Amino acid sequence: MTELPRSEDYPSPQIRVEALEALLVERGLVDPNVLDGFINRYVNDVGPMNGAKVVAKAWVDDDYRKRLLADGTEACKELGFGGPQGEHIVVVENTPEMHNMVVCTLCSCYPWPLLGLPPNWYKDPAYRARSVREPRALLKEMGLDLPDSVEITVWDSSAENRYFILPMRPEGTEGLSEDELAKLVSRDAMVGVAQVTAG
Amino acid sequence: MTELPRSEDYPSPQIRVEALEALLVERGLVDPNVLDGFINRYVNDVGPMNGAKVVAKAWVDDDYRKRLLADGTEACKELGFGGPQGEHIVVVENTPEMHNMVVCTLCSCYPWPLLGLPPNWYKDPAYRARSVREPRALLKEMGLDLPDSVEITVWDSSAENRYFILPMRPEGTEGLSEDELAKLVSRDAMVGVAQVTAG
Amino acid sequence: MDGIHDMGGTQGWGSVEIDPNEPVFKEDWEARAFALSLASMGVSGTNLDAFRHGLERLHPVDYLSEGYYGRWISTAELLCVDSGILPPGAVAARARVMQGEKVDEPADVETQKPQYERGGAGSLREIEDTPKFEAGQTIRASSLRKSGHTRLPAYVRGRTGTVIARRPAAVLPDSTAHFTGEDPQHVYTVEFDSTELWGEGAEKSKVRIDLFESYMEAA
Amino acid sequence: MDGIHDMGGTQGWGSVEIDPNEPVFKEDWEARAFALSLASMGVSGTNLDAFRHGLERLHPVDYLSEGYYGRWISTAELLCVDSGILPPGAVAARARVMQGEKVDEPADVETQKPQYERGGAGSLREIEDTPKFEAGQTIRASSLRKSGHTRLPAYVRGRTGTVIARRPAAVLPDSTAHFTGEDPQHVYTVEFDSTELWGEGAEKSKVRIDLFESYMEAA
Repeated sequence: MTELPRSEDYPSPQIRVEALEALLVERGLVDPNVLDGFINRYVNDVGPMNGAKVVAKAWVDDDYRKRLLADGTEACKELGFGGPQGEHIVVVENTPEMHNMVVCTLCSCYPWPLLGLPPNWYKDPAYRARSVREPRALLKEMGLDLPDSVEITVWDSSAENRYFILPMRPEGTEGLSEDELAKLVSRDAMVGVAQVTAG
Repeated sequence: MTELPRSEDYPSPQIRVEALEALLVERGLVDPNVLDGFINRYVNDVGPMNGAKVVAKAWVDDDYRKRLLADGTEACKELGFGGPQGEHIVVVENTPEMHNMVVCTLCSCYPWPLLGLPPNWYKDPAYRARSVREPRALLKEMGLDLPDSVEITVWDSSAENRYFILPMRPEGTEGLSEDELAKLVSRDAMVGVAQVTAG
Repeated sequence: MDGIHDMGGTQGWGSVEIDPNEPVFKEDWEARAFALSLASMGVSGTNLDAFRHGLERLHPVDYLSEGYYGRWISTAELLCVDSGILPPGAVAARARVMQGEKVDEPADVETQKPQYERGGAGSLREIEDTPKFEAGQTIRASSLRKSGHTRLPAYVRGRTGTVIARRPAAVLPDSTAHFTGEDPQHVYTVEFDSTELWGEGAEKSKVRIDLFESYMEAA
Repeated sequence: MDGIHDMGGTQGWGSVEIDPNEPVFKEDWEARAFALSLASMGVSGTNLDAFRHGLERLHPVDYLSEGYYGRWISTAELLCVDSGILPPGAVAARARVMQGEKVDEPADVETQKPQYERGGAGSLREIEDTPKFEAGQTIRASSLRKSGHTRLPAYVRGRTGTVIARRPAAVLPDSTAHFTGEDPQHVYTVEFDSTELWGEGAEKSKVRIDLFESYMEAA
C-alpha cells in the first residue's frame, strides 16, 4: 500500500489540493463544477438551520415529536432532510434528568443532513478523547455546568447511525411560532454541548 | 499542577535550556561545574565500551559468564560498572535458538552504566511501538534477518530492572584476546538489534 | 489498527475552544479538499471505510499536525495512488511545478482499482441472519487487536456492557475497507458504565456506542 | 495515565533509522538539557517517577515534536514550577530577555516542595511482605485505567501471562510520582505470548515485562 512522505518533507496541503484537482481534471475524472456543487451545498444549503427546523417542529407538534423519536430518518425526510451521513438518524431527547451528547471518537462522524459539516471543536482531539471519559468536566469547560442530579449519556458514533439531540424547549417560549423557535436552536445544543435559551 | 504553554507558542528548547540554567544558578540551586561533570561522564566515561568489556570477559571466562547471568548487578560491579539506571541489572544470553532484545515502551529506560545514554533509534516511537508487536519485521528492517527457527523474546523495561543482552560470540574469534573481542562488540548487539560479527 | 485516531479516553489533550463565529471552511483550500475527498472515493473505486482507514494510515505526527482537511487531502491522494489512478509522487511533483520548480512528473501507471462485490449503495444492508443479541443482554466487547481497519475503539475492548437497541445491519468496515467483501452484520447500540470503562474513581456517566455483531460476545 | 507516551503496540509510526555515527548529544543544548534534568529532580525535591510523569503530562503534539531532550527540558521546568522553586512563566520570560526582548520577569513565589517519607535512596527497597506470586504462576494484568502515573502499559492490561521471575521490591511509581508515599512492592517479570496480546495473526514471539504486584491478579 501507498505510504505518503511525511508532511514536513511534503508541499503544503493547500498546494497539494490544487495539484490533485488539476491531475484529476486533466484525466477527465472529476468535473470542477461538480466540486463547486458539493461545496456550495454544504456552505449554503445544508447546516444547523435544518436541524433547528426539526427541533422547532418537534416542540410545537407532539405527534411529530413522537414520530421523530420513533424513526428519526423518516421524520427528518418529512422535512426534506436526508442524504450522505444521514442513512440512519437516531434522535435522542434531553430531559431535566438525562443529558445526552454526541461524539465520534474514531474520526468525526456527524449528522450532515441536519447539521452540515462539523465545527472544529467537534474534530478536536480533546473533544474526541475527553467526552467519553470526563463528559461533565468537559461540558463545564465548554460552558454547560450541569447539576449533579442530571445524568449524562455520551453517544459515540462508531458505525453508520447518526445521533441527533432534541434539546429541551426553554421556558418563556410559549408564545413563539415554529419559525421563531427554530432561530433559538443552536448547533451546539443539537450536539449536546449546550442548552437552548429563550434568547 | 503546572501546565506549560504549547511548544508552538513557546521559546525553543535550546533557549529555554539556557534560561533554566541561568535561573537555577542565580538562586544557588545548581553549580554549572556539576552539570559539566554529568555531561563529561556520559560523553567520555560511560558508554558501550563498558558493556563490551563485560561481554568480552564473559566470552573468555566461563565462571564470570555464570556469575553474570546469575547476578548481573554484582558481576558488572566487579568490572567497576554501576550507578544510576543500573540498580538491578539482569543479563540475558542470546543463543542460536533464542534471540532477546530490549525496549522501554513507556519512556526509554536503558542500562546507562553499561551502555551510556540511549541512541535515537531506541527512543524513536517506531522502535518503542513496534518492538513488542512485530519484533521480527522490525529487526529485519534494522538489518537483522533472523531465521524463522529462532524464537524472539522482547524485554520491556517497565520497572527499575535494566536488561542487558549477552550476544553470541561470533565464529572465527578463537584466537582473539579479551581486549580484541571487546572491540567487536557493538552497542546494538547489546540491546539485541544486531549480532556481533568477526569484523 | 491501533493508531493515533483511536482517541476515546486518551489523556493530555488540554481543553476545547468553541469559536461561535467559525465559518464552514476557514480557507478556500479546505473547501476544495472536502469536495475532492468526496470525489476521490468514486474515482478510485474505493469506499468510505477505505477513506476512514486512509486517515488512520497517515503518520501520527502528520495526523495531528495537518488538521482535519489536511488529513483529508492526504487521504484522497493515498486512495488515488493505491488504485493506480495517479502514479506515486504525481501530486508532489505537480505541486512543485505549480510553485515554479522544474520537476519531472511521473508517468501514469496501470490502474488497479479494487475488485469486490457491492451489495448496494451506502452502508446499510438487509440481511436474514438471526440476530445473536437482543436488547437487555449483557455482552463483552472483543479484546482482539487488529492491524487493519476496525470500528471497535480500544477503550471498550474487553469491557462489559448492555445491549440497548439493535440498529439496521450494515457492511462490516473491517472487511469493506480492505475490499475483501462486505460481510454485512447486525449492529447494536451497547451501553457501558463509566466505572466499567475507567474505574471506580471515574465521573459517573454512560457511554452508548454502536458495535458490529462480530465485535461482541455474550458475557 | 493513558497518554501518548504509552506506545507499546501502537501503529502507524513507520520505520526506524539507525545512524551508526550518532554522537551522544547532537547539539550542545541537549547535553545541557540532560544535566539540568538530572539536577531538577534534586532541587525540586521530587523524584524519578515524578519526572517520568512530567514527560507524560506534556501535550501529545509537544511530546512528539520536541524530541527527547526537548521533552526533558520542558519537564525539568515543570517540576521546578510545581515545587515553587521557580514562578510560572519564569523560564519563558528569561528566554525572551536573553533573546533581547524587554519582558518583565515574574517575582519568586513560595516554595512548596513535596513532603513525603522516603525509605532510602534509589527505587529498590527491602520489604517483608510475603510475595503473592511465584515463578510459573499464571496471572492476569489489571485492566484498570488510571488518570495518574502508572508503569502498567495499556498493551498488557487485562491480558494473561506467566510469572517467570521475582525481582527486587521497589517503590510503586503510581504512588511515588504523586508523593503520596512509596508503597514498595514486589516486582515480577511476566511473560506474555504475542498471540495473547495481538491475536492469532500476530508474529510469534514473547514479551517479558516487569509488573508491580498490585498490577497483577491470579488467573
